[in-house]
Amino acid sequence: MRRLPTREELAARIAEDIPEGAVVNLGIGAPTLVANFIPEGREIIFHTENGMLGMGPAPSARRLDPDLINAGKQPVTERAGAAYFHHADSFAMMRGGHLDLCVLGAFQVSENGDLANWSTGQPGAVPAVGGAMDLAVGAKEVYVMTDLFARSGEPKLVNTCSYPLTAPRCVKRIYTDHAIFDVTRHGFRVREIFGGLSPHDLEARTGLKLHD
Amino acid sequence: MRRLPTREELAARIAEDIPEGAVVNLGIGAPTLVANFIPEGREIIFHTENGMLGMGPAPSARRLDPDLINAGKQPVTERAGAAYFHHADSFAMMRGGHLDLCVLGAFQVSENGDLANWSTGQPGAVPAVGGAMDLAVGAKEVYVMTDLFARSGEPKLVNTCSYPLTAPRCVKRIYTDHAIFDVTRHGFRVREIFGGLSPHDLEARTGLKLHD
Amino acid sequence: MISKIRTNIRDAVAHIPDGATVMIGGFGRAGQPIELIDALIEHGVRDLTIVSNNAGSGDTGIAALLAAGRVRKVVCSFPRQSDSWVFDRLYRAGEVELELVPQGNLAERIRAAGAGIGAFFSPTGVGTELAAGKEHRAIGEREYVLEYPIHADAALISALHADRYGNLVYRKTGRNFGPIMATAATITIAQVDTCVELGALDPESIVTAGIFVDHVVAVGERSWLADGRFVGGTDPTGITLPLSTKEIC
Amino acid sequence: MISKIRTNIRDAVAHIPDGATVMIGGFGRAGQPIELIDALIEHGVRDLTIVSNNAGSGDTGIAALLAAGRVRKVVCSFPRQSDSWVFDRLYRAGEVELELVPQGNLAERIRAAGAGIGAFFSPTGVGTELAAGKEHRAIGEREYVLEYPIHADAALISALHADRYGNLVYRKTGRNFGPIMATAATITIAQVDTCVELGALDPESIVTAGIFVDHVVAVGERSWLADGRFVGGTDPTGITLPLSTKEIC
Repeated sequence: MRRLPTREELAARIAEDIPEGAVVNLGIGAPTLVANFIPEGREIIFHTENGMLGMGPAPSARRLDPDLINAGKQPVTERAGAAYFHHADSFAMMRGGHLDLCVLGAFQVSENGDLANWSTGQPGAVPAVGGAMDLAVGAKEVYVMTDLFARSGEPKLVNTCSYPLTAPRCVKRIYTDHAIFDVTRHGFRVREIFGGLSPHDLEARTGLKLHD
Repeated sequence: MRRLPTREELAARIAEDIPEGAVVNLGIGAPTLVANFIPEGREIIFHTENGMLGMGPAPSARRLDPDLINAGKQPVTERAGAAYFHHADSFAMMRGGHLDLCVLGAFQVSENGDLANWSTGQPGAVPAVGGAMDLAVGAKEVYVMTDLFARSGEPKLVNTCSYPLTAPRCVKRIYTDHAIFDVTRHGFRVREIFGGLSPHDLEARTGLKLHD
Repeated sequence: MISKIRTNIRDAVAHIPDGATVMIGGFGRAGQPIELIDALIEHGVRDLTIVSNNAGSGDTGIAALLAAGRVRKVVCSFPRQSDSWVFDRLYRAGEVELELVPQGNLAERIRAAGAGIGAFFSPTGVGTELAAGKEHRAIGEREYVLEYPIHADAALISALHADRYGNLVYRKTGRNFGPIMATAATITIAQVDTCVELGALDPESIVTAGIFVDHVVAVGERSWLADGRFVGGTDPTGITLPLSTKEIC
Repeated sequence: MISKIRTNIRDAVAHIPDGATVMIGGFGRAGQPIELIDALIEHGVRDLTIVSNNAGSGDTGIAALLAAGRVRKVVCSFPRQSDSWVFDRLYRAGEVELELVPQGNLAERIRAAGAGIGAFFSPTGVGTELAAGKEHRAIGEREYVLEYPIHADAALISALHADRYGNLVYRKTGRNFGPIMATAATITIAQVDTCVELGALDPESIVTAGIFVDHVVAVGERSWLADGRFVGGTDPTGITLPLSTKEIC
């Protein structure tokens, strides 16, 4: 892609990479968009940690069911083949390694795959962790969807996380608005660059050492 | 009772002592008989560890359902209000202290309430434990139903168990064909004697020190 | 005759004492036992420790309990929400204590209490500040942190139907923490839309067996159902949006 | 299109290798996946470790697998039954190893494997020879023994219905170990009476979600059912006793 993708385009790019039959959990926020872009004819089963497999998209405004919500407390729908279960069973699915993939947001990802996405450690902030730590340790593959740069301009891909960790060494791939990165034994590897930058440009702007 | 009770009469005596509303597990063998003698109008809920609450009595010979059995693998029936669950949930009920009462058979019970009912420790025997240890540690009250004397003539109530333990300090009461005993901090206490023996006679025949 | 059905909701919560640990079901508003919480507020107990996934939203339910000054401590995974202003204010003012627990550890610790487990090695939280100071152990190729059960004096939960034995079924994602909290409390109180005859619930489909339930209170069918079927919506701010035709979503 | 439904039962078990640990559902005959076990025997694997509550009865199912000399070790709670002559003979001859596990520890260890728990402190077995040599710990006022998860390469289970996602419902006490074994094995193979259309199973009543199931094989309605209803008896020796009228027990 010559220009930088919109958030929706990035979500569609992630959706393309999810294989038929995968069981997927989408984190709160931007990752939720991925569900809207699953290619026609591909069957993906969505898990929501508040007790459901087979979650469908948001309902129309007049068909909101308060008993049928996702982990972000947004109204969702039920697809054929759905199943409900309680919270311990839901997290047993996650922690027991049964989810194929989760897509999470991030404050920072380090080059060894450490993820920080639950707390910026600011004094006075109300901390909240939810299911982030369970997803990060439990899903077979952890993908991150994020802007490459925070609003402050600081890159979110870093050598070492300065924010409190969600889990160490868990992220496998990062989809950003500038490029897609894999986490390898040697650090970040660029899979794909958007908007015409060179790998060298990316290194300059992020201060990271990138690998092929 | 002037004479010694039959096994059925002893089962009826135990049934009398089970309060309305109790959730009860009956061990394999003689304790199973207790279910046949619940007084008219008293609601007791029977648990079977292979995944059911609300177990009813044996069906007629022509209505055996191979999918509906008790822990002794005998055919049973389903009462209104029954519920099925899997084995981990069933044993969570037991181990989590949710059963009001279980009635178990025994090889030996010691005066501090130790129970031995799963193995005589004989060489060459095929060992089998089933759910006995879980019931013994999990039920709120553990009653034992047994003959007072083994076929060899040895008393089954003892100072210290010589057979391998099922669980230490778990038995609260023992219903035998000669008397009913409570296990107290000071040892066995006689609640009721059948067949006209005196406590002194019982002491002489068992070699135990009995308390009032 | 066994009957756990109580007609007076205040009687159902009357024996919860000051200082009690109370589990409250629900994930956000879904499955939150609003009527039971209201009865608890009216009952007047104080100094409570609340165990729940969230710490209230808007001004009802757990938020109302917090606003009434009855809560000393909250054990939860996700107190911060767009409308958690009551908790946020009390927390910043130092008027309520917070124990933050990863959601999976919260669920598993509650289950462990109900299942008689003494403690368990969890994969979640290892290498994070939420596991700091806790016992760690490598088992196989993985590192775990030791987590202990969470017991409660009482659990307040919300389900769809109950029979007089206390057997419960839930509705959709309103199930969430109800079934495990029911197992972990000394006294479990369930509010349900409606009570049904013994035998009306399919024994294969009962989610919480009556053994875990002490009191049941019927609070009437939720506004977005009619005859037990979804007839359309309530928006998340609580305004009912009736539909002209009955449809299953 | 996702479909876990396999038409050839031998293909379903074909990838289980020699030396595998195989969980087999069932409590006695109830819920024992006889047809899958037969396929496993035909497949010809050897040197298996079997995890199951019992060690076979009569000459079918697990007993047949044992008789065929395919089993190196049995992990179970209750091998001794009135008709467990095959196991008894092999055990006494030293031809099969036995690991005896209290039934609750067996169930919880299987569940732990599926739930990602590293180990847990169990109340069961403390003070007995089955806990000898294991790590003990006092927690609160109680003594516990540390138990580890049991994982398997494959689980063979039996359920009533499945859809193409692998969602399962069971029948009565045939449920037993199926749901937890499905979570603890690398590959889970379920035999069912019949497969149904996606959407035909009530999402509130699915016991095993398809996420835990890899292959489903329909083996036809069990002999004591007709039109999905119990029509009366099979005695435990396997002789069908048809009733003249259809009745629900």
